[in-house]
Amino acid sequence: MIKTLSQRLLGPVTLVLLALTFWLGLWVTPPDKVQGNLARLLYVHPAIAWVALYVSFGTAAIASALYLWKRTRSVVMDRVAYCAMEVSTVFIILTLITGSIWGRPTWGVWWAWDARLTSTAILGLFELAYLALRRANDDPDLRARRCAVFAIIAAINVPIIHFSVDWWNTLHQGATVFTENGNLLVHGIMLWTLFISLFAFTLLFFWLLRARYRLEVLRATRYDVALDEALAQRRREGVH
Amino acid sequence: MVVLRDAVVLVGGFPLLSGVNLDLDPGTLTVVTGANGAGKTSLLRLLGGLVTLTSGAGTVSGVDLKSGDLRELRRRVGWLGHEGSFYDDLSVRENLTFAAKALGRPTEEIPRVLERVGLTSRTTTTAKLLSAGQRRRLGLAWLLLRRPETWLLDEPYASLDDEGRTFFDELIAEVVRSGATVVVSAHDPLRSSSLRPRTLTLAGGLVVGDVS
Amino acid sequence: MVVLRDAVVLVGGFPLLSGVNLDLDPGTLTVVTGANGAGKTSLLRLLGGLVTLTSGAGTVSGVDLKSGDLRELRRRVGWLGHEGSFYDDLSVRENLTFAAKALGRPTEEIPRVLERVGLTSRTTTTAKLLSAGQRRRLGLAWLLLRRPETWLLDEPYASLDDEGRTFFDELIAEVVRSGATVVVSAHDPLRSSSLRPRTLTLAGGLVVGDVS
Amino acid sequence: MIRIALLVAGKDLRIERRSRVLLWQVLPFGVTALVLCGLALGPLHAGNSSAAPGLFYLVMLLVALLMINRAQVIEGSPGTRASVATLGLDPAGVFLGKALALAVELWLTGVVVLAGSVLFLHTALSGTLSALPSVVVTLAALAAAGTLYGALSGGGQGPATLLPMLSLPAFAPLLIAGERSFSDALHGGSLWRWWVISLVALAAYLAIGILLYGVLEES
Amino acid sequence: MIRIALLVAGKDLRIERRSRVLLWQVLPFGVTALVLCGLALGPLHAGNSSAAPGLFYLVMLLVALLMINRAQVIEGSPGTRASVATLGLDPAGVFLGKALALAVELWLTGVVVLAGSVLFLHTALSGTLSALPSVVVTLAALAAAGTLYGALSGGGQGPATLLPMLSLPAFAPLLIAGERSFSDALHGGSLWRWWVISLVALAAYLAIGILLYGVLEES
Ligand code: HEM
Ligand SMILES: Nc1ncnc2c1ncn2[C@@H]1O[C@H](COP(=O)(O)OP(=O)(O)OP(=O)(O)O)[C@@H](O)[C@H]1O
Ligand SMILES: Nc1ncnc2c1ncn2[C@@H]1O[C@H](COP(=O)(O)OP(=O)(O)OP(=O)(O)O)[C@@H](O)[C@H]1O
Ligand SMILES: [Mg+2]
Ligand SMILES: [Mg+2]
Repeated sequence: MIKTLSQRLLGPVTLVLLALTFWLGLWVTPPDKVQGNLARLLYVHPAIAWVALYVSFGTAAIASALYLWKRTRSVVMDRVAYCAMEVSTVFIILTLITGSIWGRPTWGVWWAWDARLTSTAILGLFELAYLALRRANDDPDLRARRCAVFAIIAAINVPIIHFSVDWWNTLHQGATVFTENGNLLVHGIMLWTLFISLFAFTLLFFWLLRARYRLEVLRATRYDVALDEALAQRRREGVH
Repeated sequence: MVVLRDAVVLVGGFPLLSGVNLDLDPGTLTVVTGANGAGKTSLLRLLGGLVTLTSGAGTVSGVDLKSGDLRELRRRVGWLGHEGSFYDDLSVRENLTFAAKALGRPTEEIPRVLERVGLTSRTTTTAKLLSAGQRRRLGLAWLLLRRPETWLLDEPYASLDDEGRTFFDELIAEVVRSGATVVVSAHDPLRSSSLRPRTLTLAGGLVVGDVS
Repeated sequence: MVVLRDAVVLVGGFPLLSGVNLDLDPGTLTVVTGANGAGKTSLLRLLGGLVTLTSGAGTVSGVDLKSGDLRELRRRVGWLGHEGSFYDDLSVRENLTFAAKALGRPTEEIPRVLERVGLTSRTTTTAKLLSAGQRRRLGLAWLLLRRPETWLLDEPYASLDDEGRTFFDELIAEVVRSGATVVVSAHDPLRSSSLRPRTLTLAGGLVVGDVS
Repeated sequence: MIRIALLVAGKDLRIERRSRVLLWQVLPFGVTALVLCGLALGPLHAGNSSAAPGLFYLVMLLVALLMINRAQVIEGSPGTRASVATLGLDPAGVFLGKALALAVELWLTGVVVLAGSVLFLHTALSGTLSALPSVVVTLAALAAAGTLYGALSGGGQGPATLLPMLSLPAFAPLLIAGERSFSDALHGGSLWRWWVISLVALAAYLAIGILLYGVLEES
Repeated sequence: MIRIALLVAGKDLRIERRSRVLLWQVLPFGVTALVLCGLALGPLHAGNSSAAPGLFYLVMLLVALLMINRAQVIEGSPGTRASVATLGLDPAGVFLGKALALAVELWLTGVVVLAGSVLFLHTALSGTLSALPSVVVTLAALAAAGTLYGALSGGGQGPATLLPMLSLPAFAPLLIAGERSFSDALHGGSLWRWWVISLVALAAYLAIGILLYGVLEES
């Protein structure tokens, strides 16, 4: 009961929160002293990056690890990993795009060989490679295992991306929202908008994941129906 | 020991096996026969853990095909397929030495095994230069070194000469006596009348005939 | 037409054939037999232009093995070996369509050929997924489309089922009647008694027996 | 000859299309290699676009090596080769067909890698566009040469490591000519000087292939 | 585990030694590729040795891709794999053995390519020598990662084009770390900062391989 209700509400709530984010981000919050209206990207880019890195890729990595662990190995884990990875790829690409759009006016270039940018791009390449690996294998069991191992390897990148701004002195913004000593650098309505955007994009991810997962299940059922047909035909082959 | 219940194997959406039931006891020889494409090779591959069971249930040498460890299964069965089953770039002797060392067996057994399969005159030949029949023999030598519990042999007669087939029959008789489960796919009946195998006929991925 | 005089083939310093003399007329069937490693496959490969003659002389289908054009030779013979002899990544029908188009033959023949070799139910299957016997059949279909002057068949019975062997015997009988030279390597005698082949026995790369 | 060429090209492209290797493996590989080359050069060099033409051709060279190898692997086992040999296909036609299929694949990859180079290496778009004719010809020459070298290196039978060794020296002039004419295009210079070299190379490789491919196939 | 590793490494190295692919194909390829990369960059960049570390690792990457592919091809047909699987070799041992064999081959090639780089790209000899420890570790990490990726990409069964696609993103950090520490060595800087990254990567890949290689081999 509660489950179905929350499932039904997921879509509308996501949309409302996204709308709220845009409204707050575009009209309510003030422009920044230094960056002017560009700072409004603060409500889009960090949230998308957060979802790409931690929420969606994290889901994919954890599901992969659970698949590899014998006791929790199941098709569900494999499917979740795959679907989350696909959504994550979209978010990584969006991260790169929003980052580039932000970078052009602030840094003067669309792209720079900065540590965070590069490591993010590399994670994107990992995800593309994951999708390629997915398509290169027919046997579902083998595919699931290979992809799971690959996702684990790719996960090494996440901490590198996160700490890249501290390890290498780079162009990209260091920790802005929470600094190491816990001081907030963003205040008031801006902070609230930022939080809402994080929440909205996180919900968006789960919404997309659920849609994608359903599609996958649907595909599996359709496959099963086709299999029954194939099985009957193969048995007939044996009769005469 | 082999048990299969309604075993279905699907690969790429095609049912290689469409519901096989089987009970094979240790110390028995089973010959699987049937038309081209009936599913003989597929059945052996399933028993050897080389393809996974899609639905149904099964056990081979005590390993469950659904939930068990396929690596463990492969360690218990012996497999001889159409293709070479050794390193093409190593010589006959090096191949067997590698296998013996990996199994922790004394390498002193090797000359005896080579003698037995009739490859003594080819010990230093690189495996890929061997003739079709000699490749078969090398595959058998590798199995002889291991002496698995379950033997899965796909058309072993093919490309073996007369003497090779006689040796093969003797080998199988001996192995079966010692309690192994042997499954052979074949288009020709086995020659040695002393073996008295059970003959299963496959068609369309199903067992359609069973004669003891 | 096949003529060999003291044919010697050395590969990597090893004599695959060590002095073979042979005269085969058009419209005859020859079965080459002998122990594993005797040189049967090597002999067929020589006749098919797949290895070169080291010393001695020979002619196949009017092409001199020493000085002639091996490409021309290969165009005149038909070859069926142990391995697949078609594109693994194309379907059964695509393979035959490619061959027909390359030969400038009408593609309308293809369904008939498929019917004949018994692959009608597998026309759209990718060749690499076929079973061992079906691969043999596809190889035969390819040859049927071409109808070469000289047929070289390495252990054609291997992995063909009963029906396939019967079809094969009929095919060979027909081809021989139409004047082709057919050389078959085999460990089993051919089944059809109507064929009356000449049987050559090889050993150590030499012809040691010749029974008509 | 043309009929056979189209038949062979059709077969190769059909197999490639079916395997989806180009889409899912070669194209991403091209872009990845570009990004990595940028990395290997370090931010200093990659940042300025003067290295872009060289990197582009370097990547295309790698891609070409992969695809040449695949084009030979497609031809299958010795058994398949023996059977196909019995079809008596005109070797000039086979050569043209395989070269054509390879060229089509290289062109497709080239467009994607160029796009990547504009995006990641900040290569000037207008200069890149004006370099296109030269790129097309150079890649075609690479395809013709590659088909020849694929057959030379044992047609996928020998170890795949022989191919790069054989072909790298031969590709060098192509690479240089392509790189220079791309550079010229970027700096608004005249195209045709280096472009002519690519054209001559293409013609030469085509002629050699048409005349001599048969010899290579022979055994 | 160690016993199996040595057995497997011995087998791989014996096959490689016998085929002479390393000596006659990979080594010349490495040097040729180095020279060609120099050409592709144009005299301007290649002349100064600041590009040398990047080029060195680029070439080693290509070499590694070739060798990883070969290491998998050696394992032979599905039939061979099935038979070898019946030996019940400890997968961790197999992983270590194959990685060791690959590392040995990469080290050998690396030395030759470094010599080529000193000769042709005028890289400073002393700097090159002091970079050796970092090179050794980086190449070992490449070998460990490569062995893993070789198995991931279908163990030589799938098309060989999958391997580069899969491994390039993973090799990128290795490449960068190696390049930087080589550069530092050339400029007399401190080695260890980037070296540590290579070491950590090596440890990580060894750990993953030992733990998970079995999962990959399983089917
Ligand atoms: C293509 C270019 C860019 C990429 C790939 C990129 C990538 C990322 C990633 C992956 C994160 C999440 C890091 C983490 O949470 O661990 C992030 C966060 C962030 N990015 Fe970017 N970014 C780009 C450009 C920019 C630009 C131009 C700006 C602003 C000048 C910017 C400002 C931020 C801010 C403020 C955060 C949140 C930082 C925090 O609190 O941790 N980014 N970016
Ligand atoms: N994806 C697929 N689509 C259609 N058919 C397939 C597919 N994969 C396999 N097959 C068919 O499955 C069957 C496999 O049979 P298998 O190899 O087990 O036969 P077999 O009994 O060993 O035959 P043979 O006597 O010829 O060796 C063949 O008929 C083959 O055509
Ligand atoms: N380089 C070599 N060194 C030693 N022996 C070799 C070499 N190359 C081939 N041989 C031997 O040459 C013989 C080749 O024989 P071939 O393949 O013609 O035999 P066959 O009569 O077809 O046998 P089968 O019945 O087993 O198919 C084999 O005995 C093989 O071991
Ligand atoms: Mg079979
Ligand atoms: Mg033979």
